[in-house]
Amino acid sequence: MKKNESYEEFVKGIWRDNPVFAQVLGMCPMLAVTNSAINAIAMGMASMFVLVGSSFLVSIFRNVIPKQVRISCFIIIIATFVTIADYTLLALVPKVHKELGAFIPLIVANCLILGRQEAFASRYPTRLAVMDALGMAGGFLLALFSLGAVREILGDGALFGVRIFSENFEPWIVMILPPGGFLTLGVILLFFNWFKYKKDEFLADVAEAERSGN
Amino acid sequence: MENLPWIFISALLVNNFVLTYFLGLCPFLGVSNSLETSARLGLATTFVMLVTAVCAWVLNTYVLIHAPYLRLICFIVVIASTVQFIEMLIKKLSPALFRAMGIFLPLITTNCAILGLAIFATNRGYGFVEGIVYALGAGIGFTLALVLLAGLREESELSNIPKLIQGTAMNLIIAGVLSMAFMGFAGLFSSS
Amino acid sequence: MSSDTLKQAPAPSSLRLVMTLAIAGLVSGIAIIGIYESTLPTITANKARELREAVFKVLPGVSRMQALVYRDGRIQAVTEPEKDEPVVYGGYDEAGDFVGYAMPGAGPGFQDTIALLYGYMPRERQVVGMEILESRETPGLGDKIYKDAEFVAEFSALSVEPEIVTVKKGTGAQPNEVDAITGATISAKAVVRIINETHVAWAEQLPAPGTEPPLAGESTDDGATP
Amino acid sequence: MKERRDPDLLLFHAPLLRQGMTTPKAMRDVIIALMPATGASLWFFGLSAVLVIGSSIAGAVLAEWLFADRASRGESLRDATGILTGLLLGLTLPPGLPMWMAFLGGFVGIALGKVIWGGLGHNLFNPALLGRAFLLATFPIAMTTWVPAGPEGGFFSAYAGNLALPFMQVQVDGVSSATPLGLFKFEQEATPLTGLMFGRIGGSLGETSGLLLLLGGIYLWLRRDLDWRIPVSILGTVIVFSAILGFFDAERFPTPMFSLFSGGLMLGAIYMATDPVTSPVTPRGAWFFGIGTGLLVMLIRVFGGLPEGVMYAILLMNAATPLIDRYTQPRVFGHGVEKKS
Amino acid sequence: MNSILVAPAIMVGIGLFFGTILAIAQRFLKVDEDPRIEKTNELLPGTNCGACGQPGCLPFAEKLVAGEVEPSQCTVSTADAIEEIAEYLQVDAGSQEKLVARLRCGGGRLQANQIAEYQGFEGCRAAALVSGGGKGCAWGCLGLADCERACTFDAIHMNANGLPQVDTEKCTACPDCQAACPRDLFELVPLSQNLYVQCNIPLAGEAATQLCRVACDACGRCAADASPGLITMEDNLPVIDYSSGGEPRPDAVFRCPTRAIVWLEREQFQDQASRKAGTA
Amino acid sequence: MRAFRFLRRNFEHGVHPAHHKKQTQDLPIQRVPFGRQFIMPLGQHIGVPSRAVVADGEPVERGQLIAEPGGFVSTALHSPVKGIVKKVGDFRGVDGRFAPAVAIEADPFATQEVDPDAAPDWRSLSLEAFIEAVQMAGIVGMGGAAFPSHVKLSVPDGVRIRHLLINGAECEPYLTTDHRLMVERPEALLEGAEILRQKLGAEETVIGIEANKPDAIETISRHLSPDQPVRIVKLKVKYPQGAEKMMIKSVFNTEVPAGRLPRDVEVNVNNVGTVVAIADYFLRGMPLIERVVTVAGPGVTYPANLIVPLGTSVRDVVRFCGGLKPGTREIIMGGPMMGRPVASLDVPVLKGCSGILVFTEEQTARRKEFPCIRCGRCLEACPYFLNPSRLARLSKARMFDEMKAYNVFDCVECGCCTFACPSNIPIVQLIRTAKDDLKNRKESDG
Repeated sequence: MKKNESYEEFVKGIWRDNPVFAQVLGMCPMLAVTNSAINAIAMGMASMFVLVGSSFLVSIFRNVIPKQVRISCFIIIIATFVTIADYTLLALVPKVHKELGAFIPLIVANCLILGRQEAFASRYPTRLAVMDALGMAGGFLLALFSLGAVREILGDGALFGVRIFSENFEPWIVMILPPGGFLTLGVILLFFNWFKYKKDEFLADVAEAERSGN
Repeated sequence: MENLPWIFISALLVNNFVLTYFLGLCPFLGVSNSLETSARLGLATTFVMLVTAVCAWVLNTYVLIHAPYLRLICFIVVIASTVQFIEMLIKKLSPALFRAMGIFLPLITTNCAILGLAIFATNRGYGFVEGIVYALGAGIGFTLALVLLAGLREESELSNIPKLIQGTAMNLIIAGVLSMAFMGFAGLFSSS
Repeated sequence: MSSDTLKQAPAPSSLRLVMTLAIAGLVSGIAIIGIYESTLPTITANKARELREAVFKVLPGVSRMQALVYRDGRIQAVTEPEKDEPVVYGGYDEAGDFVGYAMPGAGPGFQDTIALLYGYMPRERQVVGMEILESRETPGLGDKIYKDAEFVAEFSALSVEPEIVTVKKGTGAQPNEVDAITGATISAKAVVRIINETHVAWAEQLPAPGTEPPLAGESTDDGATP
Repeated sequence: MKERRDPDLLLFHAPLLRQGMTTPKAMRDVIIALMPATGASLWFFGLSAVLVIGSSIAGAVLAEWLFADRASRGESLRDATGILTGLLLGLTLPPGLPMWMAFLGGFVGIALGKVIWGGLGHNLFNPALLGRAFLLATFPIAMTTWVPAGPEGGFFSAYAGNLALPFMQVQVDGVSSATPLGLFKFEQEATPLTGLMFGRIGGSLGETSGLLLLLGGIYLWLRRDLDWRIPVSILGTVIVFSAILGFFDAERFPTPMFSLFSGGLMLGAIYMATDPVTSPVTPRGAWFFGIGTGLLVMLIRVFGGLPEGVMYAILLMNAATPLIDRYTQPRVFGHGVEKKS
Repeated sequence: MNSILVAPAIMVGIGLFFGTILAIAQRFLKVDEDPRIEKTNELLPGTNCGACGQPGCLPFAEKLVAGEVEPSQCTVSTADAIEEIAEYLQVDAGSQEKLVARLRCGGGRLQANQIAEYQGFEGCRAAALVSGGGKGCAWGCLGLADCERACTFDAIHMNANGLPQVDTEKCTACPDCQAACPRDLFELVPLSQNLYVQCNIPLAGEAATQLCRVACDACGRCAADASPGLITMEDNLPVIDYSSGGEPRPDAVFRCPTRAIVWLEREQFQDQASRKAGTA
Repeated sequence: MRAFRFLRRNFEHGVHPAHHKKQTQDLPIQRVPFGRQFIMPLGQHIGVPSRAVVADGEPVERGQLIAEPGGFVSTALHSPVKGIVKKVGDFRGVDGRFAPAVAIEADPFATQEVDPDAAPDWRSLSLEAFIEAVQMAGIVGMGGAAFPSHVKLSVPDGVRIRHLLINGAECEPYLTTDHRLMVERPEALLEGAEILRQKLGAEETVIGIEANKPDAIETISRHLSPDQPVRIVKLKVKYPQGAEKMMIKSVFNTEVPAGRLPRDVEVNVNNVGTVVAIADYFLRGMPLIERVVTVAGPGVTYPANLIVPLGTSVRDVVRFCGGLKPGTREIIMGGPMMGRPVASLDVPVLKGCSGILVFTEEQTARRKEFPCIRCGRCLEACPYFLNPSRLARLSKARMFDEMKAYNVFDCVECGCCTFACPSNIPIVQLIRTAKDDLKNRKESDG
């Protein structure tokens, strides 16, 4: 039972309540760093580290922190984790860090992370909070990766820097430019909507069939 | 100092915070359904940006030389406090304005445009005046993008946009087109 | 569970609020300083290596370097330049003899600021190499300023007298002429302009050829020579 | 006389008379007006012009057909707007562009510029320019590779670039040239005015002959299919702006006539900016729109990084159109009139 | 070592500094606002539909806190949500019978006569302006879905017969459809009232049945048979008075020669739809 | 300046529909024979419906009062025929609704004459009594709106009327009733005008006539005596020249402020038909019981200008004109720009009905709707300088409240926008829908 519950929390973040596709949160890093798959993954991992870490802490101290200053405390906790991630990346993979540039510190301002603290971690026990954070961050990573992959494949003819088309492939440069980010995400959301719409239609058909069957 | 016009134009048009740096997208996509609200939010954000630029400069000059690693956390705390202060001020002075902004006032805190401004200005080593000009350009650029999008969205309410596209998908595509149009400003005043 | 959180009406005292924040700040301060201290050596080493690689690239035949700044009316070697202080790097060969300067420059490009480093040999009054450190130029066009080997090669022996000029592709004949990139003229011109400006800014400050400061120990060169 | 059964009466709200002009007719007029310029592009670029314009029309029409719902599939094709978009886009493309790119441009222009907004009349950006902006951002090199007028092998030969395989790179032709604007901006080299007016210059298919474009504009004006305020204000602003700049430094800045006839200004001002759907509906708004476009064109051309800015200027003003419309409502009859005492 | 001390010191310093400023600001800039209003507003559905008679959810929350309205007057909320609000505000939830919108017309395409063909904008109000939209009955439903478009809750859908079918579960008894209907055919009726007159024609006899097969021809049989006072004829239409004490029975429906009076369990026009399916 | 005033004798915007007046403009007015049944709706005018004063079965004389005014903005009704009141009850009216009306069965053997001695002596009447007499004669604006004339004549204290403006523009296509009246009864027109001018104390009478009716201008000029302060103004042919405020703008170059009346710029405007009706009542004793109607359009066999007793059904009128041609699709009461299509041939001719137009497939087939492309033609057509394009789009999106900011209530529904629209969007209908909705909600709120 218990296990099921935490599994639920995990799964909902990945698909049904996907932070990007369904809730439209965390758009800024989403678009800014997804011009290549590797950057997207690095950003996703960093966000995951921050989200899980801060959810864990916030959940532990949820009864200690006074309501009035909870936001400030959340921000301090998040900023600490972000700084840690920032320096770790700088030390370990300076190249990626340079590409991501100022967007690592900007994880602090990702509404997804603060939103999860406020909406979930500060209300639920640690275990659920961590599962939720993992799910949400996983969903975020998934979204980042899919966007990054699409943009890199079309914009550069490569994935993770490996060419996948013939030498003569003409790259779609717009894809790695800012407009490409907006357009690609818009089109992906469109597909997401279409998918949901088809599913709803299907469910409605099933319900209709059941009703008429009775 | 002769770089000031370029800094301003660059932040305003060429490197518009929203359309090329993707900063401040949450309010950009959230509030831009009404022209009036978005204009107000834009101005509020510009104001907060100016305050932020001053704070960032003070912090950089007097505090962070001793501890550069505290940059991020100092910025965020100072900005959050400032915004909260302004929020209280608005609530006291104009409840109507407060109501119109709704939940988006506290969201200015998590508006990455604000934090981004502080970080970029620091990275580029802008001084006090440059920082202010940069903030002004960025803030007005943010407002411009917001107002343009709001106008387009209000107008598109009268269009029969297919149900599937309505909402965020459409807003993103409009933003993409705007971003594409802003590409025309590339190189503005940099060659002269 | 939501109803009992709703009912906790009494507001905690201001002191408690401030104290909570202070404690959170304290803890986070400690955490941050911890990570900073533990990653600092690696980061510093990374940066130094990067810089050295760039300097060696733009100044052929150089194997040692030191930072030079203009202080008290003359160029002198320093171990660590101050914040916001303009700096150039002196490059020295195996024997410790001065070869040239690696000069950082920055300025507005097509899209955003371009930062670059170029090698300059005062004796020959020539630019001998150029490397773009940072740019957001348009992929496929503007990024040719560092992706196009032909263009980068233009800077391997370039006279700065009277100044570097950009000319239409395929027409550069004079030693001070650079062939522009088709379709990315602005970016190419920006690179040239940055070099010119940097050159002018330093022209008065650099000492006469032959009087460059000698290599001052190996302190800035952490482990360059085995 | 025996009373017959009453006829089935129709109830339709007054007024019951119509002027006779219909939207599809207006669209067809624009296509007719573009015919001289299209003809000129065929004259100058031969088969290449056919291939490029044909592909962009095909892309536009395919998108229109593909995304229309079953009920209105025929309708949206019949009103000729898809063809018009494709034709306009085709005229703004370089003659040596691969066909697949032109096709993609037409497709994207209609898909992003029209279909997702709900079809004709609902879009807020000019679809043809959107398609071109997309192409320019996507394939900057191919889109700025200009060839001199007239392929070497005569009328029935095409540039090698046209025939590149889908998604593959362009085989760049041996000779490339620059547009008059590019020449002026980067080489300080002015093209003589006669060349600008009659063609025989590097540039996109439709912009080579300013005079023929003007001719079509006059036709549209005579047919009252065009809001004359927009072209007049755009061209006027450009003239005034260049004259002022020329007053300060005649060497550095282009002459008014050069500004007027170079690049896509004529094409843009007469056919693109006047797209009724994406330009202000109020008469006062049209002036603002035109002046804004003219200023942006000159801003980008003179101070910007790009040699040409007509497309961006119009797209930017398209974005501002809802705001312009909102703040330029005409004074309503009887409002603001003091009562006579 | 020095830097290790600097960091926490700065952090604590900043924390103290801004904490103090905000604490002071809190004192001087505090706006006296009942925090319960905000909380209550959060508990409300946030649809701003106006079914409660207030211009939106926030004003409703203000009135709730002031005790001027009862939580159950928000007809959109679920029972649980209302319970929660009541518990939070420590007030009685109040009882409100579930109301649904009913259409006072049963004359769809199959029943009502058409005298002319309407062309123009698809909308009831628009059609009503053009000589009554071509429908013979000047009081009946025009069937052009103004109510469907007006409904915020997606509770109204036009059925194949051109009549609006109200989903009783989704219907929150907000007045949107009433305002939208140009013929003023919607009534908000308690769901528990089963007997319902589905006609609005003030004509009697053949004049009425000429216009529509299911028109009330004012024969008065339903009134005659019902318990005294329950059904009375007013302006050629039966009026059902549920407060009269007499028990409404489905018998009235069978006595009606035109089926203008119906017995509703849930949605309207369900039998019609199924009957059509059966006959067609 | 004065020399150039003729250049400004015009209002701005407007449209130029083909006038289609050839069909009937030279046909003399004929009298339609009396039919069997007459239906007199009690609400034929703008304002409060009249109150019936007769009962079922009561015999009535031609010209006898059958309904008295129901309030100030209301007029009397008179029996158009000698006969018997068959029923006072609900009958279908022009708007498709059922409304209270008096049905009268004509006496087939009556001579149907009006007693000429019933005319009151207008010279001896005080202004109040004169106005009441106009009300009791049932006279309303005959141009189409049917606004009770006595209300227009009741000028509050302190307001002066300088100009009496007689509207002979008849800018609606097809219609020729005013035209024929001016040609055939210029004396009556001038007599009525003189009565009104004297009673109102106006300095001059101005008759505004569109330039496409030279014979009317010529006839009236011929009947003018030099001592009469009457001026004829030739107006540009343009729709809606006959709209009150537009005509004032054309003739006096004055804009009537929004929400105000012509009297606020010292003008009183009356239609030609109204003025003739005044003359008929005060000189010949005939209240408003019949009117001139143009029957025209491609679907009618013999187009005509007819004197039709009120209450006659469209069926009877059309039958007199030789019936409908096959392919008839649409019958309009009034002009093609502002008239109403009728749902049934049984609706009666009312006081405000200036024409019965019959259209066939050919006219009705050309109205296929396209999406709005915001070409702005409607803005350049709207004589009120509204933004019909935006109003229509807002109305389609059901954003009625937003339409107030775009002055939806200033729209007079003249139809110029819809006429000019290349996309055939029923703009006027959309605007009216919104107005209707807004008014409806205001009422239910209040």
